[in-house]
This record gives sequence, C-alpha cells and structure tokens, in this order.
Amino acid sequence: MIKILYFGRLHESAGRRAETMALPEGVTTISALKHWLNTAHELDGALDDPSVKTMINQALVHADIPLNGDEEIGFLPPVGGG
Amino acid sequence: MIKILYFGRLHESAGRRAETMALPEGVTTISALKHWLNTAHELDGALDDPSVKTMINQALVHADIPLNGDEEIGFLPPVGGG
Amino acid sequence: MIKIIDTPFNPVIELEAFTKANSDAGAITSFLGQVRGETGSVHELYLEQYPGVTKAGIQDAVTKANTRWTLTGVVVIHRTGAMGVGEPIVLVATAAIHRRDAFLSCDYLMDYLKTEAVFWKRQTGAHGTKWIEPRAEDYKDSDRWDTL
Amino acid sequence: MIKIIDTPFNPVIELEAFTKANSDAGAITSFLGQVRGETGSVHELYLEQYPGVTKAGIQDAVTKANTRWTLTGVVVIHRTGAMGVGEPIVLVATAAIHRRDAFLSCDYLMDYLKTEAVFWKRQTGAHGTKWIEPRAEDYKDSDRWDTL
Repeated sequence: MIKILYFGRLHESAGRRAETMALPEGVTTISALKHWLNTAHELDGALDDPSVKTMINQALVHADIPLNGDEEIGFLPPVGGG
Repeated sequence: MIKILYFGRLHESAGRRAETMALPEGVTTISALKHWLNTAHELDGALDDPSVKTMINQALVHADIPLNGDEEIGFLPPVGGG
Repeated sequence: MIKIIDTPFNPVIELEAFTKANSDAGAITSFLGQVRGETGSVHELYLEQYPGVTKAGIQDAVTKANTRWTLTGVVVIHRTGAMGVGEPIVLVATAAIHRRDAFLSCDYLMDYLKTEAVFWKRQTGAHGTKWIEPRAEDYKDSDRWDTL
Repeated sequence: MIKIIDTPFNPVIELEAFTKANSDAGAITSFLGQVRGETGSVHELYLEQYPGVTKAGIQDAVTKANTRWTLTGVVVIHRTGAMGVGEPIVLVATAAIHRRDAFLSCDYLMDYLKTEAVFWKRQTGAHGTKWIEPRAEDYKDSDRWDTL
C-alpha cells in the first residue's frame, strides 16, 4: 500500500489530508501517480504545478521515479516558515 | 561643602569612595582641586591622567571650571561596560 | 533540543529550564514569537507540519548553527495547530560563552524558522481564511547569512 | 523600564512580567548575561555604578533604540555589586511587532551596555583581583551601529 499525504492548501483541494491505497492499475511511476490523482480528485493539475514539491519516503524527488507500491508520498505546496 | 566621588580603581588609590569637605584654602577651580587632591592623597597624578574624566554635578567637564564649593565632583576612570 | 508540539507551551518555563542547564554559558539569547493581532483582524493562526520532515529540517539548521558558532546549548520549540492572538508560536534560545555567538545563532535560526522551515500557515481573520505565502522581506533576512 | 540593582534578580520572573505586558507584540528578543567561570579562574565579579549617571546613560541608549526601531516595550535590568559565577548580570528584552526590530534593538542595547555603559568592573580569580578594561572586540561590536 502507498500512503499519500497532502499538505497546506492541497489538503483542501484534495478533500483529505492523507489516503492509503494500492497503486492503481497501470500506474508505475510518480508522474503517472500524480496524473492519476489529479484526475481522480479533480485537482485541476495542482500536483503538476512546479511550485508543488514531491517527497518519496520523506526525500525530495525531482525525476520520474518508479514506485514499488509501499512508499510514503508527500505533496508539498511552497513552505513559508512558521 | 563639596562632595567628591572616586570610582573604579581610583577609590582604591584614594583609599576612599567618597569624601565631603569645604574647598581647601586657595582652591577655586577644578584643576586646582585635582592638583590639591593628587597631593593630599598621594595619588601620583592619577587625577590628571587624560583617561580619567571629571564630572561636576553629573555633567562631564573638559575646561578648567570655577567651583562654588557646593558641587558633587566625580572622578571616572575609563568605563568598560557591565 | 527540538520540540514541535500541537498544544500550548509556556515559554517562561522552557526558558527557565534552559537557563538552569546553561548557567555557566555567559550569554543566552532568546526569541519568542507570538500570534500578532494585526490591528484586530487575525483571529486564528493554523500551522501544519510534515512530521519527520519538519523536524529534520530544523535539526539541520541547528547543526549548521553549531558548526558556524560556538554554542553550549540550543532549544527550539515550535507550535503547530490552531493558535489564538497572543499565543506563543516559537521559542528559540541559544547559549554561548560569547555574546555575539548567542545573538547571531539565535537570529540565524529564527530566519530559518520564518522562511525555510517546513510549515504551512493558514490565517483566519475578519476577511476570511487564507494560506500565507512567504514574505519577500523574510527571504531577504535569510539571504543575509550566505555572505557571512 | 530600567533597573540597576545591587541584589540578585531572577531573569525568568522579569521576563515573564515583560512577556505578559507585551502579549500582542509578535516578537520578543531577550539577552541574559551571566558571570562566566573562564575555566574556573573567576570567583567573583564586582560592578560599580555612578548612581544617576549610569542610569541616565542607559536611558539615553533606550531612547536611541526607540527612535531607530519600532518597539512596543524595552526592559533593562543590570546588577551591581559582587556576583558569583553563574549569577545574572544583565537582562535586556525588547518587544516589537516585527522580528528584525526586536533583534536589532536588543543587540544594540547589549553593545551599549557592554562597551559604553558607565560601569567599573573588578574581577577576582585565581590570579588575584584586577579592574577590567574594555576589550577591543567590544568596541568593534559597538562601532557596527554607526554605519546603519
């Protein structure tokens, strides 16, 4: 199962802070997952916005990484400090 | 009466922190008073040291000011903060 | 010590413990950030962290501060969740033998916390609720350290 | 508020009062200076003031800080007399709406207090008793403010 975390304004767009799911059929990379989630949650491409960073197992990723199906994936809007 | 205050290391040189006295006979200015005190307390000219500042009634003086005989006079070695 | 907590904290009690633990430090600088009223328009500040990631980032900044200055102690306490006006948000205290080390490291850590730390901030006030983006002024503060 | 006192003070209690009085400030910076052990060689620090003159000088520095930065509150508490290792010497706290104002004003006041304030300082340690002259480093700190 993958665990997906939506932070800041993204949790309002996605209507949830977190969700746990099996990798959807045919989804094998992070970019494919983002595409799938953008559609499933009607995010209007929010996860593809260049200001939104992606973490896999709490490490920033920039390339299109293959997924095993057991990762923690975080979507981070710009951070503004406390 | 004049009140004389010795601060920092000067109170050790003068053997006192403060003294009250009438102006000594013939002493009418601050420079004459310093000369008189240097001799009376065997200060080896410490009050004339350019690093020692003089205050009359809590105001710094640089010139040779006449004295009325009712002033508070402070002798201040260099201050070093707290 | 780094604490990220979602319940109110008493900065005075925290500082007392830190001061006791650093009684031979010579110099202790602290900064306390509280929720500002902004002329009555803010009712609530809400901060969200990424558990693990947020703390690791702060730990990294503390490590950098320890590398750059000679410190005998550092404490960072940061609130998350919903806070009302006047509530403490953040406390940073640094202890050092020398005054400049204490001042600069505290200032540095606060710049990190106010500009780069992994927090998302939502403000609720008279004009509704909005997520706050970093201010250009905060970035400028943080840039200062690159030239030291 | 400026206090020059010849008995020990509790910086935490003072800060608590200051924090309460400035609960809507947003930013509070404080600095606490304590007697340093200097690797065990200092046993006592003795500070002498010129009553009236010392306080007037600090008041003047506080006025300058209030002119230069936007502050909602300032407290300066300074010990005189004989102090042992670990005892508080000085506490400065500044409160402001904005973080930079709080940091810079606290730093500025501490520079004044450590370099220009009217105090005479005598140190007693393993090597006897000596009056301390200002350090060149302290003057350099204080000079920073001339160019701001």
